[in-house]
Amino acid sequence: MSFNSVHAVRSVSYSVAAGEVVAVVGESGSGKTVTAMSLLGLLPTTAKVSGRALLDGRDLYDMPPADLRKVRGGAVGMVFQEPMSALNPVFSVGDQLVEAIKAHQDLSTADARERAIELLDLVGLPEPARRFRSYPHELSGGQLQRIVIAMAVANEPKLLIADEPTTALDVTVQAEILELLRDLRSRLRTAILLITHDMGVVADLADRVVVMYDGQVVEQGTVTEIFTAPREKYTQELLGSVITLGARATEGVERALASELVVRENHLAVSEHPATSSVPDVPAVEPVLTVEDLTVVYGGRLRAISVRAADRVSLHVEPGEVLGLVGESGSGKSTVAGAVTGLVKATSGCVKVAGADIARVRGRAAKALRRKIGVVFQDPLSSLNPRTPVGDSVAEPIRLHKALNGSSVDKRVAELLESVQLSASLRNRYPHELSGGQRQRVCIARALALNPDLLIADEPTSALDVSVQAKVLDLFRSLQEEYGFACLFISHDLAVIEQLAGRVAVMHRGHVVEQGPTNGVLAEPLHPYTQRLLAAAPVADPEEQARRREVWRQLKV
Amino acid sequence: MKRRHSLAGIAAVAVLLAACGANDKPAGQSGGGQVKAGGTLYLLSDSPTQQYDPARSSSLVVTGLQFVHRRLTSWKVAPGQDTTIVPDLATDTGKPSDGGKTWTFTLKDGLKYSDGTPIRSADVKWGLERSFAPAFSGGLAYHKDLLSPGLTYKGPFEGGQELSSIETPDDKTIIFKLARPYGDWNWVASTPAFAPVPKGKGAEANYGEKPVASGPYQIEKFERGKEAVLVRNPNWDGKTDETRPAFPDRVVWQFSQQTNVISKRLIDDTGDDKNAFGTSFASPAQLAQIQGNASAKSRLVTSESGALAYLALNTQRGKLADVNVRKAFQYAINKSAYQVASAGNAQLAGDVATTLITPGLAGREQFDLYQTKPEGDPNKTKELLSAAGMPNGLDGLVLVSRAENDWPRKAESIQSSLAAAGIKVTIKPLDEETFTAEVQNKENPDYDLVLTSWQPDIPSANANIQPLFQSTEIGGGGYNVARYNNPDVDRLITEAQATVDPAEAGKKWAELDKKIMADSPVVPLIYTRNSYLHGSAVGNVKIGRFPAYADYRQFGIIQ
Amino acid sequence: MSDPLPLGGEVTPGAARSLPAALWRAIRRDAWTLTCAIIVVAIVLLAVGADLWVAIEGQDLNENIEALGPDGLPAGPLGGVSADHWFGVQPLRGIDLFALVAYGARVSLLVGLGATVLATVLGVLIGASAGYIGGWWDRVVSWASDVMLGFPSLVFMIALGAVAPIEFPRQLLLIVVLGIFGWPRVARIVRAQVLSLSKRNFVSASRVMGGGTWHVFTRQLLPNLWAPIIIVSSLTIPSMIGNEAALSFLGAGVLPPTPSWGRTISDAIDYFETDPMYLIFPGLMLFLITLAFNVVGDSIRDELDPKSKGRG
Amino acid sequence: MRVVKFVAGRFAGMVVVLLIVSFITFLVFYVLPSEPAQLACGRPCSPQALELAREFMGYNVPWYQQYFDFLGGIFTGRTFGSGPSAIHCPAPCFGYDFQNNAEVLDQILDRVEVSFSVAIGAAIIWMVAGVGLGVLSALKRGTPLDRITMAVAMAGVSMPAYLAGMLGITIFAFGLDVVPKNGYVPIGEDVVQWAWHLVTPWLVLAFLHAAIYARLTRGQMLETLGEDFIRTARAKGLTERRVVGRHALRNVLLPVVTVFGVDLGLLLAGTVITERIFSMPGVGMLLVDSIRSLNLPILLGVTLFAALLVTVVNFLVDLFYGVLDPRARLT
Repeated sequence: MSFNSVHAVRSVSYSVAAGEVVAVVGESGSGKTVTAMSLLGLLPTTAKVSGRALLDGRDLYDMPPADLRKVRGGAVGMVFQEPMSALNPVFSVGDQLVEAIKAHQDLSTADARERAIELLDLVGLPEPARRFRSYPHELSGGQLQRIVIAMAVANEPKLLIADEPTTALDVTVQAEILELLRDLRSRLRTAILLITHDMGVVADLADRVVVMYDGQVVEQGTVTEIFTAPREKYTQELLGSVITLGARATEGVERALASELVVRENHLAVSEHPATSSVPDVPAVEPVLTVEDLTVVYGGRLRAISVRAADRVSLHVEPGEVLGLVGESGSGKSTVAGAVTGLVKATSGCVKVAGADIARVRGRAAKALRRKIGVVFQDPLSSLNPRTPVGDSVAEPIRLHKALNGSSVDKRVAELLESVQLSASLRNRYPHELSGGQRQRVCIARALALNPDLLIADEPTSALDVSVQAKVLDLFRSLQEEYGFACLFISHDLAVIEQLAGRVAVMHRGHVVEQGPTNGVLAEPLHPYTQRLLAAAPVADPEEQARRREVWRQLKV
Repeated sequence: MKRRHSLAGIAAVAVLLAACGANDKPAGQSGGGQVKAGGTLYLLSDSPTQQYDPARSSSLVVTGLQFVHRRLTSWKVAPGQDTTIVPDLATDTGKPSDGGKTWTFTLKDGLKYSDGTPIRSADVKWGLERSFAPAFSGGLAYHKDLLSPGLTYKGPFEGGQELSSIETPDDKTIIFKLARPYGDWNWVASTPAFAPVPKGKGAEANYGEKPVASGPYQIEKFERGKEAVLVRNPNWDGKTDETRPAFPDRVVWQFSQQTNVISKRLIDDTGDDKNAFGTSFASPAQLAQIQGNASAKSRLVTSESGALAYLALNTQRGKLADVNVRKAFQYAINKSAYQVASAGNAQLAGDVATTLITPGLAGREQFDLYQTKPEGDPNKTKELLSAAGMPNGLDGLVLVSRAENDWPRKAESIQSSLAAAGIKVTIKPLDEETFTAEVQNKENPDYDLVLTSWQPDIPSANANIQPLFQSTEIGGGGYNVARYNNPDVDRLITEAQATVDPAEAGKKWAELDKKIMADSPVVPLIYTRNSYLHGSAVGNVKIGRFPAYADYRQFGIIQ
Repeated sequence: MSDPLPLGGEVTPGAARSLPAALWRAIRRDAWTLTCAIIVVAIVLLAVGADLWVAIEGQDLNENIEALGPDGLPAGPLGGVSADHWFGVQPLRGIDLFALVAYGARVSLLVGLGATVLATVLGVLIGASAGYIGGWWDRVVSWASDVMLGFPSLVFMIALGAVAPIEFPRQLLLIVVLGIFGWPRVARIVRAQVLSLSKRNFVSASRVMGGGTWHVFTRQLLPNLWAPIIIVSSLTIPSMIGNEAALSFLGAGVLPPTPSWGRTISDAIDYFETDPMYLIFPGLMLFLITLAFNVVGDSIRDELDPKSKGRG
Repeated sequence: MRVVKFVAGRFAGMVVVLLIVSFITFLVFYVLPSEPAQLACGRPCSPQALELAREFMGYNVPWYQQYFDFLGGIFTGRTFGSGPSAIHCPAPCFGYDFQNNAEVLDQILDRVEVSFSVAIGAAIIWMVAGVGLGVLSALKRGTPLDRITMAVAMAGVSMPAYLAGMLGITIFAFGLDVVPKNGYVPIGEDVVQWAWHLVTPWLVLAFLHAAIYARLTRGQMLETLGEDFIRTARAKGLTERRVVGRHALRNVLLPVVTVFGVDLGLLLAGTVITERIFSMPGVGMLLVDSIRSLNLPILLGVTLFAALLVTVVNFLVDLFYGVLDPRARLT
């Protein structure tokens, strides 16, 4: 198979048996998606495919278009990565579901509608008859993915191709979708070809695993074989770089279920769930950053609906300390980050950096305050000006604050690049010429250019591949040790927080529901939401994951 | 201005000025078969409407209004002959007495309106009184300041006051007591306001859409912007009307037609268009096209003469106040080029003008005080300017022209001529109302030269000279755009106006013509010819020496 | 990040390509673009060197009725095209048509470029400030540009032409009027671009580092605005040239005797049947320059913006 | 309730826009050195007569008073002069045109049929042709069909309206002599003749505009075909016809509809040049004529009418957009 004369995939073979879940794993560019797409002829017309893909003995690659169309959505269903964009925004979900049914079954519109509502019920959507009339933009990501799945299984396919079905979703939603897929497999006896980069998902769902690298299959075997005794070096590396929660998290939730928790000092949680208020801040000695009763309300005024993105949030970060702020999308963690950097205006409450209220300082004091703060954002590509060589980006804060001048700027830039393990010769490159990991290193170098007291890292690794993520986190940890800056580290991934943070605060729907030492929170999660979060994240160990799944099921009830 | 389609006077009536080198047939008429009574005549007009309210009309005796309204007097028009005045409603062309201050008219017997009621002298008076009402202003108003108390009289509708200067001792007699002697009053009596309106009627603003007819036709249907249908007035008696043969049974106006579409329909000459007459002049581009089409060429009628196109020199401004400088301008213009720019060639455009009074008016004398070639003599201009103390010519003069139609091109031609003679001008094209506001109304208007033209409303040299050169016509909306102020001339004008005997008056006007030209307030350019195109079934399309408009009264359908 | 095949979604922006490079690539890639670029250069040369070319032809802008036939139309076939008069002559006045077209090109290009520059400068300032400052200013700008776009602008341009004193240079007036009515288009694009750029983290990063409004605007936003600005202005030029011609066509453009394509075309339309060359030469020129600018602008856009690959 | 609020809000916005447009128009034309009363003055026109005419027409009061009189007339009507010969202009009075002795509103309404006939007919043709060709080009990307379509589209975009119009008239009406040369036949009179007389302007306008739509549609189609939901639709096993004709087209139409709204609004307002070329006595023609004769009441009326149309059409397009795109709907 080749695309634009670039060989995307070479000599790939694998098979899926009925009722079996086969996971194809690999990092970006490994060719796993291309292979799956090729099965249904969904690659761009410029792509050339050679080889055979047999479905019940019939070659999909060699099928007349009309027959292939019958296979699509009929014998083979497909689930995509981004549920938000996988559905046509201008048609109701019911319409799109009915269409999928009628494409393969000769049903009247009324019957197809009935069947669609049945399917919506099957994938666990509450009020299916009402949802039938909804439009994609009115539903959440998890609900949409259920609809995409309903569409894929509408005609009881023999094979379901799930291409990164949970990557775009929050962990708790991911756990539910994985549960649904597992349920469908057992109920409908559908074979599932699962394409993912997440070893935790593999451990959770797969029977067999195919590992791809650079367009080739490097290893395949049962899930136990791959996880316990990987033969290939690449597989070993891949598994080695996976960051997952330790077993103590599972135990913590188990203890919570058995009500054996002990509350320790400086570990607070709100009592009700869902929370209606945030926990107060734990006592501080000499904080670099203090967030006091921060409330941010978006909207309001002319539009009736206002959103309380953060509600009376109180936090602090001590010098040299890393505070992890964890929460799923919409929990308000990015709002807090925005308020802390001064990009978002607080509705009430205040943010103090080194004792100065960030919203009130003006002039010189404001500039001096800025010197003390460094920021690293989620998407490194968008964090760098595409029209500026990376060296200039790193030098920007130095020049802005006139910290150095002349050739000493260049020297400092080289120094910084080296400290993030980049060659100083990259300084004249433009961001698009660098890899994702390199770009994020540049961003870190820029954030550290003025030796800030406080670093705010907003999901700095979530856009990166697994192996890259591990390396960047390592770098981050060593830099933190070397420079000793205080850090507010924001992430949706508890496993990442576990690696880095001394203390952690958990956010849910605008409230801090729990905060305390990382150890305490993981081992003895007090708040039900924290417990769910801990139980939902899959770990890259089939046995451990089976145990966690059990815990998750109990929590749900 | 074409919107109101005033077919008369006003400096620059010429809508699409043109003329035709009708070399192969006598000027002023076209060939064709025999005209008989009956049929439908179509009049294609680019205007959205035709004003049939006599008080508000500025229509000439020969054009649209005459179908419906008669007046006290009328004109006898024929190609190759001077236009004369003849009676219409009146039995004669008026009896002057008291040295031209009192005029008496008697109505013919048996005159009836379309509704069958008799036409009385009081109705003529009522019609004139009505024209003083502010709601019905806008028409030809030559009578207004001659009938005291003039404009302080606000019409008969409010307060029911009568105009004391008009007396109607009986139903047949009407006596005008003028404010001053006026020899041309019989001509003035042919203007639209002298049409009868049944006493007490015509108070409504849209009277013009359903007027009570005195002429051979009455309005059956009137739709502004679309069409008007005129049918025969059963109570009109042809025996009382010597100027209207009234051949067609029906006359249909088609309004709001595009000029180029009119021209194309007429050239094509199919179906009803054979019975059609285009009321706008053919443009130079259309003329060029008609020249290449034998059929169309045979249906083109061109006037012998027409409006005087002239370049007015602002006699009250800068160097132009010096008569010697003004005289230099007389030699500067390449009138040949102006003719070509106007209509393509000299025959089409009209003869080179050297006098103020246009051909066809009684008493006119042909003369040329500044003899030169038609191409002009730029060197002579330079010499004269040098002699006047301007060896380097003139610079920075503002030449105002109309923005409509072909005026900008003609202004460019003038500009070229002047440039060759060392006079540099900037053209300032103005649309009608701005022209009025800037040139005619301002106290101290900003222009040196004005390119415009003038066609009198009545075939009298009076209407040619007085509005353009009497000092009372400077500013205040008057047409003396040369701002020419000569007390001698003013006095002579008043004298000539008061002269009742046409021959004697004619002599006085011809003298005035020379006297004014000696002061060189304007450079006469050409006597602009007008050309009309008509369908092959329309006969008797004729244009007299004056006015340069087709005589609608004669039109008939060739059967 | 998923697999690198362009199956849709975001494509890496073609970062640091400069305008000359993009133009050069567009020209080299496509013979059609090359042809159009040559046409642009040719017409620009025609305009700039109008005096020279007309002098070479041996003519000027003077009236010359000897070149006309007896009916006022150009003497000779094809509107009087000859070795003396390359494009023939104007009916009724005999002015050399090549001279009219060459000097007319000067007016068209001057007004077209001037109005584009003005519209772009205004549009960038207003649009960028609206997108960047936001709030009430943004609302005012959005609303004002809505009003402007819904405005019967032609009426206005004609009215302004009538009000402006004769001493006021008409070309300048046209530039100002077209520029003022042209900014909303530019402003909308720039505003949208600024809004989307403002959401990018590098802008936030610069602000967090303590970069003031001016710093962020000039250092972070502006360099990323050049591409859309260049694209929008290269596509504005032909429409401005067309607007000038349309206004002159309606008699609200440059004053006589200044030659202008629009004025010539307006005049020539009446002669289309008797002297078609009178319309064809200026009409073809107007069409060619508009087409050429559109094609070149389009190609530059394709080069600078990989998302809109024009020709397959 | 929200719909009512939305409509009320939009309506208020429209009124404000119209007020501004009318005010600016009024102001601009007020400063013109023009004498509108001159035409009602007659000939010869003495200063005294002119003053009477000004008084009668309401031009003898300060400009702001004139503006308020104008605004008031819209709601209460106006009366010029007094007594039995007074002219009444009933509400809504958008002014009275003394040059033609008619209410401005009547004159506009007389012309509306022509403008609408030209605009709507042409719009239908260009939408169908433009979108159709755009879709076809996108699907046959890179083929000669695509290249020719886009080249023709480029020519259409670059062609000045008056040139295209003249060529159209010359070729169809005079060269081939297949369509009528002149005039407009009201639809109520004869539908066939109506359409037959409009064919040339429709085709020429459609040629100019279809070009823009073809390019826009093609670009949008190419972008939309790359979207995830198209892949989903294909993966469902839908026919290509359904994927393109239903899933892609509906999304492609969204931006097309927005552009269409602006175009139609401007065209309906009487694209001046179009009507001048085709000798169509529509609102645009009225505007040109009133500019030439500086007929202020008509100018003001037509300007307001044009602005009203643009805003109303945009409002309708917004509503229609809601039908096409549920995300824009008010829930």
